Amino acid sequence: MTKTPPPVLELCNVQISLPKGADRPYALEGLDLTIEAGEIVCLVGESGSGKSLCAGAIMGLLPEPHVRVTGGAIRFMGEELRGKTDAEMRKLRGADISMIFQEPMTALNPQKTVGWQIDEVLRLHTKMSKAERKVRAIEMLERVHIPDPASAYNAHPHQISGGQRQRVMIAMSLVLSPKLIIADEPTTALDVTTQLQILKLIRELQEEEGAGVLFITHDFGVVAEIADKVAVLCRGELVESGTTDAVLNHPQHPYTRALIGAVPALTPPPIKAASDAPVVLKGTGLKKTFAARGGLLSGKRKAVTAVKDLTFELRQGETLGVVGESGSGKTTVSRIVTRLLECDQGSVELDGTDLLAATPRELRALRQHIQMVFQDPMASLNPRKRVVDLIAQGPIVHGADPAKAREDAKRLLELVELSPAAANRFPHEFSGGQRQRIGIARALAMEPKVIVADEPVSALDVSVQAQVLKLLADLRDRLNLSLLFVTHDLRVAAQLCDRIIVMQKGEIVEHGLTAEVFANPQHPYTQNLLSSIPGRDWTPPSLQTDAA
Amino acid sequence: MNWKMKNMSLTLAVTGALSGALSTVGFAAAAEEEVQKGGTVVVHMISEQRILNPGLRASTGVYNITGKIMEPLIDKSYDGYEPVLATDWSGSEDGKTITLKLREEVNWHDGEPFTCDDVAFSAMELWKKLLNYSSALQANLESVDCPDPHTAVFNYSKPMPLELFVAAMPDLGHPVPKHLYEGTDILKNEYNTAPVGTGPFKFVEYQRGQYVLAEKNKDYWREGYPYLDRVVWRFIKDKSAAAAALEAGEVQESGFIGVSMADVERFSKDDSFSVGTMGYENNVAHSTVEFNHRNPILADLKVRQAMYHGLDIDYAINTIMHGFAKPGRGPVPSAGGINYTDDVPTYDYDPELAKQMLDEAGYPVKDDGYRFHLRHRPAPWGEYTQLWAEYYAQAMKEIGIDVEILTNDAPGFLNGVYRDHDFDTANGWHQFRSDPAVSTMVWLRSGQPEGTPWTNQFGWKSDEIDQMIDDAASELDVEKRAAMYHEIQAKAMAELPVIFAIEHPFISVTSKKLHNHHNTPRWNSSSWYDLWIEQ
Amino acid sequence: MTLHMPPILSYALRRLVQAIPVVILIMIGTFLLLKLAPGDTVDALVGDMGGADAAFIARLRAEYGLDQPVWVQLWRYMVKLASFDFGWSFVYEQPVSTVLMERLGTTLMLMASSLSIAFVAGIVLGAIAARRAYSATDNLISVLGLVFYATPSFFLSLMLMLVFSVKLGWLPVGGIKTIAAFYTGWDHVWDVVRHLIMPTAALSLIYLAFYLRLMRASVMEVADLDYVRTARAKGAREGRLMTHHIMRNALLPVVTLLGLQFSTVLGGSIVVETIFTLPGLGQLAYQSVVQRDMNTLMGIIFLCAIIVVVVNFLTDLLYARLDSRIELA
Amino acid sequence: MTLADTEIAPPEPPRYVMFWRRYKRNRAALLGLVLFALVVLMALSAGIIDPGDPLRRAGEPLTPPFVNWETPLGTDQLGRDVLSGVFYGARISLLIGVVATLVAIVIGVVIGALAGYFGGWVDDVLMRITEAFQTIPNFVLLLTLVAIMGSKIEWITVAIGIVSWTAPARMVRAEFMSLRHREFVDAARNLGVSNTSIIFREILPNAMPPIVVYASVIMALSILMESALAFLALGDPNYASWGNMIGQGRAVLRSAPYCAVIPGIAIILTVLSFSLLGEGLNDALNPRQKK
Repeated sequence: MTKTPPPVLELCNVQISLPKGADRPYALEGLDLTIEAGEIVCLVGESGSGKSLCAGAIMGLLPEPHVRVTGGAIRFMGEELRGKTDAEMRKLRGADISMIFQEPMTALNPQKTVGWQIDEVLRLHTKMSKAERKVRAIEMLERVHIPDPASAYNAHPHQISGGQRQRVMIAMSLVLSPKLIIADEPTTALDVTTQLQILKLIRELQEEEGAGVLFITHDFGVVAEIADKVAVLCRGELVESGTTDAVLNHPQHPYTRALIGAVPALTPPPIKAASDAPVVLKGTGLKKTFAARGGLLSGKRKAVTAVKDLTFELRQGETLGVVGESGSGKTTVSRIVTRLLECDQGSVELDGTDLLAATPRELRALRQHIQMVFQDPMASLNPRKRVVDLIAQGPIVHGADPAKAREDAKRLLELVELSPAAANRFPHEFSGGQRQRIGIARALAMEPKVIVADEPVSALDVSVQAQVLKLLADLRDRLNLSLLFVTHDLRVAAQLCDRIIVMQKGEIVEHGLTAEVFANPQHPYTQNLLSSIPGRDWTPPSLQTDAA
Repeated sequence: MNWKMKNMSLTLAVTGALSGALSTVGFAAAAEEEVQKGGTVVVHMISEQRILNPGLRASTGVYNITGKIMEPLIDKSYDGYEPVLATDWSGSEDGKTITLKLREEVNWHDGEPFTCDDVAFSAMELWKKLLNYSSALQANLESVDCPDPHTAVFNYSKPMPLELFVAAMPDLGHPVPKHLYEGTDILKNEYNTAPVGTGPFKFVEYQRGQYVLAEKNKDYWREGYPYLDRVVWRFIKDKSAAAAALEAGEVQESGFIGVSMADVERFSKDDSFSVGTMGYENNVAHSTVEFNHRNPILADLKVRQAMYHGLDIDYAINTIMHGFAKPGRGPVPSAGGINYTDDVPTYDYDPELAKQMLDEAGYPVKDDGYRFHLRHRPAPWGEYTQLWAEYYAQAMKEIGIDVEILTNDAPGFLNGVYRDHDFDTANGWHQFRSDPAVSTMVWLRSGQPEGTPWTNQFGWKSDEIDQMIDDAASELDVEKRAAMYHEIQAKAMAELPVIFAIEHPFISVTSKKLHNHHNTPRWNSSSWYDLWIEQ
Repeated sequence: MTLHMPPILSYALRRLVQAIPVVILIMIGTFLLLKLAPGDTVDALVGDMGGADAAFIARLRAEYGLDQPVWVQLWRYMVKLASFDFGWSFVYEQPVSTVLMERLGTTLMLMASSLSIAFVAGIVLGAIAARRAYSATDNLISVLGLVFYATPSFFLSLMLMLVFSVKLGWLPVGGIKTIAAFYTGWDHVWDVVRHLIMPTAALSLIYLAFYLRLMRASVMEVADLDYVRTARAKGAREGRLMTHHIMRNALLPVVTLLGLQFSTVLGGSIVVETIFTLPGLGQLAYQSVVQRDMNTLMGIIFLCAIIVVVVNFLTDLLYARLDSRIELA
Repeated sequence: MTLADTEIAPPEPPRYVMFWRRYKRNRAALLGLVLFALVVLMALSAGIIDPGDPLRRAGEPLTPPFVNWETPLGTDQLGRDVLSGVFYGARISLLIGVVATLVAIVIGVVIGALAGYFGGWVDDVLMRITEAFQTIPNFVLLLTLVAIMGSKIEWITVAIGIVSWTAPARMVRAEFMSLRHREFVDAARNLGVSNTSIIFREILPNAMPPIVVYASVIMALSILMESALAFLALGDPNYASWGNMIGQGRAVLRSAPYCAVIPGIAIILTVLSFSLLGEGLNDALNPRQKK
């Protein structure tokens, strides 16, 4: 009856059940999705939306029997995949359906060479000879633009860069020209410049092969960059789908609207008049080198410079952004100015007192004036302590009456918009954003002059991210805080920072008012950085959302 | 059949054997059978004596091995003393000279002839200077003359009873080849661990921790002997493993209670083995309770007597020694021959009497339920020694004395008891060496240097007994000497410096394939020239 | 270290230099510790002989230098040790080096065989248990392994001996070879193997559980890693996942344990060696303690230290072989 | 539908409930718990089962089991009641297990924590000491310690602890080395918390789960070591311990095997229970992040 060729992938009313005791009975419910050949379909959702399980269901790689497909149809090239035996599925996997994972470091076997791992796909699915396979693998490495494919063939994953590893992953999944490629957050772990290259590569190869791509992501910037069609998942339910333009620019469903509304626009805040407020934090000539461990047998240690000759000023009530990619030294900066890391050279003056020259006793006293909000909301809260104790700890250490400190802690919870009723819970009972609020409350409990925030929202979902950023901005304005804000995300920096410092390889390449830098980047690196922001040409529509 | 009855009859049998009916128990002579030549006998050794020179180390563990390789001047048989390298011996009237005739045409294993020079060298350089127990015995030896190659004359500054000299010779009279020792550091001489002797077997190799191997000496002076091709001594420290080796047929003989007493009893009912106490008449031991008389409570004779009354010796013999023992009667065991008497005070098991005596002595039961507390050190040799200690502690608890057992390894025990005197009571076993003067009287004689094991370190002193011991040591008349020892024995039982609780022989388990075994009173230490094995 | 040498040599040298202070610490510690124990080797010797008189005891003590102050004895020992002179064993009346060398072979054979059997069997069973985690098979393997582990080694040894030597008569009771059989060539090898079967079994059954548990945990952890999922997504079957992807990574922590295990096994072999009358270092060490044979014990500890250093070095190399992330240069 | 992040999830059940849920998933661990409870029960009820001295003569020596109901499991060579020995032995074994483990853990935690937290030369020195202890075969060290102080039960227990601390020290060190770079430690330092508080109040509670699991291993090993000492006749004879019972029972292993086999089974089951308990604790305390 069908005249047109069947779609590459057709999901009809797919239902995936979760084990008892999970937060909901079904991971996915009634999912319908179609991918035609040559089409990139983005499946968008926040963590826990069930988007990765969808990939698992197609591949037949769900952690059965706890999680399994309990309803609907999964048709690949018109053929029902449910009910296929394991052996039949194995034939499809890697050959006709392939997958690209998020974390290229862990997704590749650290003990095998790149070549071996690509070779394995060929060995499993073809009868090619060893020599043929090698030719094929090197050819594929060339296609993903890896420099010197022959030597990369013999390299171990740890010997090549993160971007190249993802290229290897892509080479591996495309080596047999699959009809369907499932890419599960393939660029999330990459720096922004690399991300763009990989996105372009996926696009390019997909067009050459004419394969269908199921692209799973949480990032609307990426969606804007790559998708033909978009499907939005919320807690296992498909809330909206359509063409990229329709969904991104005219979202209908409140959830989609909220999500898109939460994406920070790339327009920097209006230029404040050059502040003449007093300088609260001043770093001068900071330098830090690490002794990197050498090989096991050589034992030689190479010195790696993380920060060289860094100087900056932070004024009262101002937010200074420190922006850079991984390895730029931006995190080291946050550790140096709080003296969590001993610096080799330079000084950090906090209200005129050199923090780096302080004796341990003086340092303890000084610490209450400079507090930190950490990146990982799980790791930065001691999992064995109740929330109230976490927040009250600082004041108690600095001599506050414990009972009063705990009372204050509850008030601070309110300040960060959490219910004081939860004061006696443990951190793991909170969501990521809530934990980050607790982290902020903890910093605020000390009534500090300066807060150093190290990537405080990078681990959060986009909607949560917006709320936390908003909270930070509110508090900053209300309490007249000075903020040193370290981030890799230029959108976030644009939204919050008055001035930014752009760092590359431990050095400041550019600094200035955020708006000026964004509008008119001087340094090539900054230019490259800005032009790599995914979805930079898309301006999220200004939407009224019912979220905070 | 009732378990206890069985044991009692066993006790009676053994006791009978000890008191003189020597040939009835254990090993029936197999004279009628055709002797088979050749074969290897593997002997179990529970402890490893790493020095294989009986002229340097007086120890049954050494004799067990070297007895086959190196011979003494005189050995002991059931008929008395048997000439080996010495063919005849006599003493002078004044007791200061002893003359030995030496066997002729005897060669060392390396081919050199055995002469009086060897005896003189050994006596002056080893027996007098280096050999334990012997150096005390030979303290008065001034010189050994060699009027001809086969006559040796021992000159003493004080009288030396010939009986004592002869009695000591089987253990303390092993000559070494002078030509291999003269001019060397005797203690580090390589032949100390690779002995060269005149015996029926030649040393082949010593694998430490494993075995010693000796092979037939074809030029042995006893024509036609030995029967065996080889003897192997295998060191197996674990008694259960030793029992298993016996059962598996890997070992043919285990002496000196080399398996646990329970296994001894088990083997005694096994048709493939003969079990018995023959061949140890020279090596009987006492299981003891030793007192530290420095403790004022224990210095009270009444307390010691009460404690003796609190010990059920028969029960201990049946349970711990499985009947292979008899109650002790003082320092000289029943195997001590003429020097032994059983006409001594004894202490029956009577806990009520014991309690009463302790009350009378001024030690009533206190609030904690005990009269007084004692710290007890058990010797770490033999599982039955440990059991005896535990039995003793329980028995004392029953009469209201709390005994805490302090377990140590051997040096810790010896040090704690014999050097530091850090104990209230101790127990162990103490071996009798053929004559009371050799190593038994040092238990009673005061004035022993500190740190000398198995001597009177108990803080006990009786001038009367000291005098009697000294007199007996130099008494030349056999009868008079015996009477003196009887008196000492009675006195020791009356005053109880030590409780000689149980007299137990050593016990061998022997495969019935062996013949002509346990036919001398120190058989394990003897030369085994006539031992043979069924092939 | 500016010398140009192969990295493996310079690494070895570096490890050696690091080990020296540890070894010195161990030697001095052991010496002083044993000196704290009551009594000395003369006491032990006299006890073994069944007694001796006072003069004999004093002479022996002077002869062995035991009448000197402890510090003098320690100094003399360390000076000698610096030139690898282990001194004289007063108990064995042989140079300590001779005593040690006689025992080393047996110990190495016993350890190599039992550790390798425990290792291999532990790995295989651990992998099987992990792949069927929480199933009946897993429970059976785990509990059975733990039962062996929970059995006191002497108990296990005695039971083995009872069954295989006494009841069945298949294996010799103890020792390292049949005495006076004078086997040569392959007969000799077979003879030694027969003697080693039971002690090896006793030791390896106990250590098997160690490796089994570790391997099980390790495999379960590695099996959850992303790259295993990648391999599965490539269409590899479960068996291939185990052999080609999981095994090697799961082995890493197990290999680390192997290096740390040597000394423990030497201590654990004391009882087994005692029961099976194996002339090994474990038994020798025990005897040296209870006989206060200072020089021999010190020699053993020194040897142990050397072996531990060497084994750790080899483990590192093996680790480097297994883990391509560790660079060899 | 709201995206508000401030809504708090319903409270989780208390920790012990979560713990128990994870623990009971492992059926073998449940068996371990039952066995362990049995041993504890034996230890507690020893005085009720037999109020007297377990070392006293209770009947005819070497009465086999199930013959005389005064001594249901028979008697040993000295007529001591095997049943009451097994019950009182549970006390000694548990005591040795618990105290020796505590000693080992305390030493291990202090050394491992200092080395792992401070690193540098402190780590170097402490690790050299640890290596030294690890190089000496621990049973040889134990024998030496017992040779020094004699075989008193208190000392044996402490000595077992002393020879067992190296593994927990290494574990604690490894945990500390990974935890000290965690952000919550930085957070505490940033609050001005002292090193001592960071070590013992911040890091240690988080480092404990693997140590608690390993504690079950030490407990098991302690009991085995005590029994090995008793086998070498270096146990403390003033107490009924399973090791002592086997040590003496093996002399009659062939004629009255129950003397050694009954306490032997007691040891096997107890050590097994500790090990299984450890597996369960591992599942409950270190839940693997299942996706």
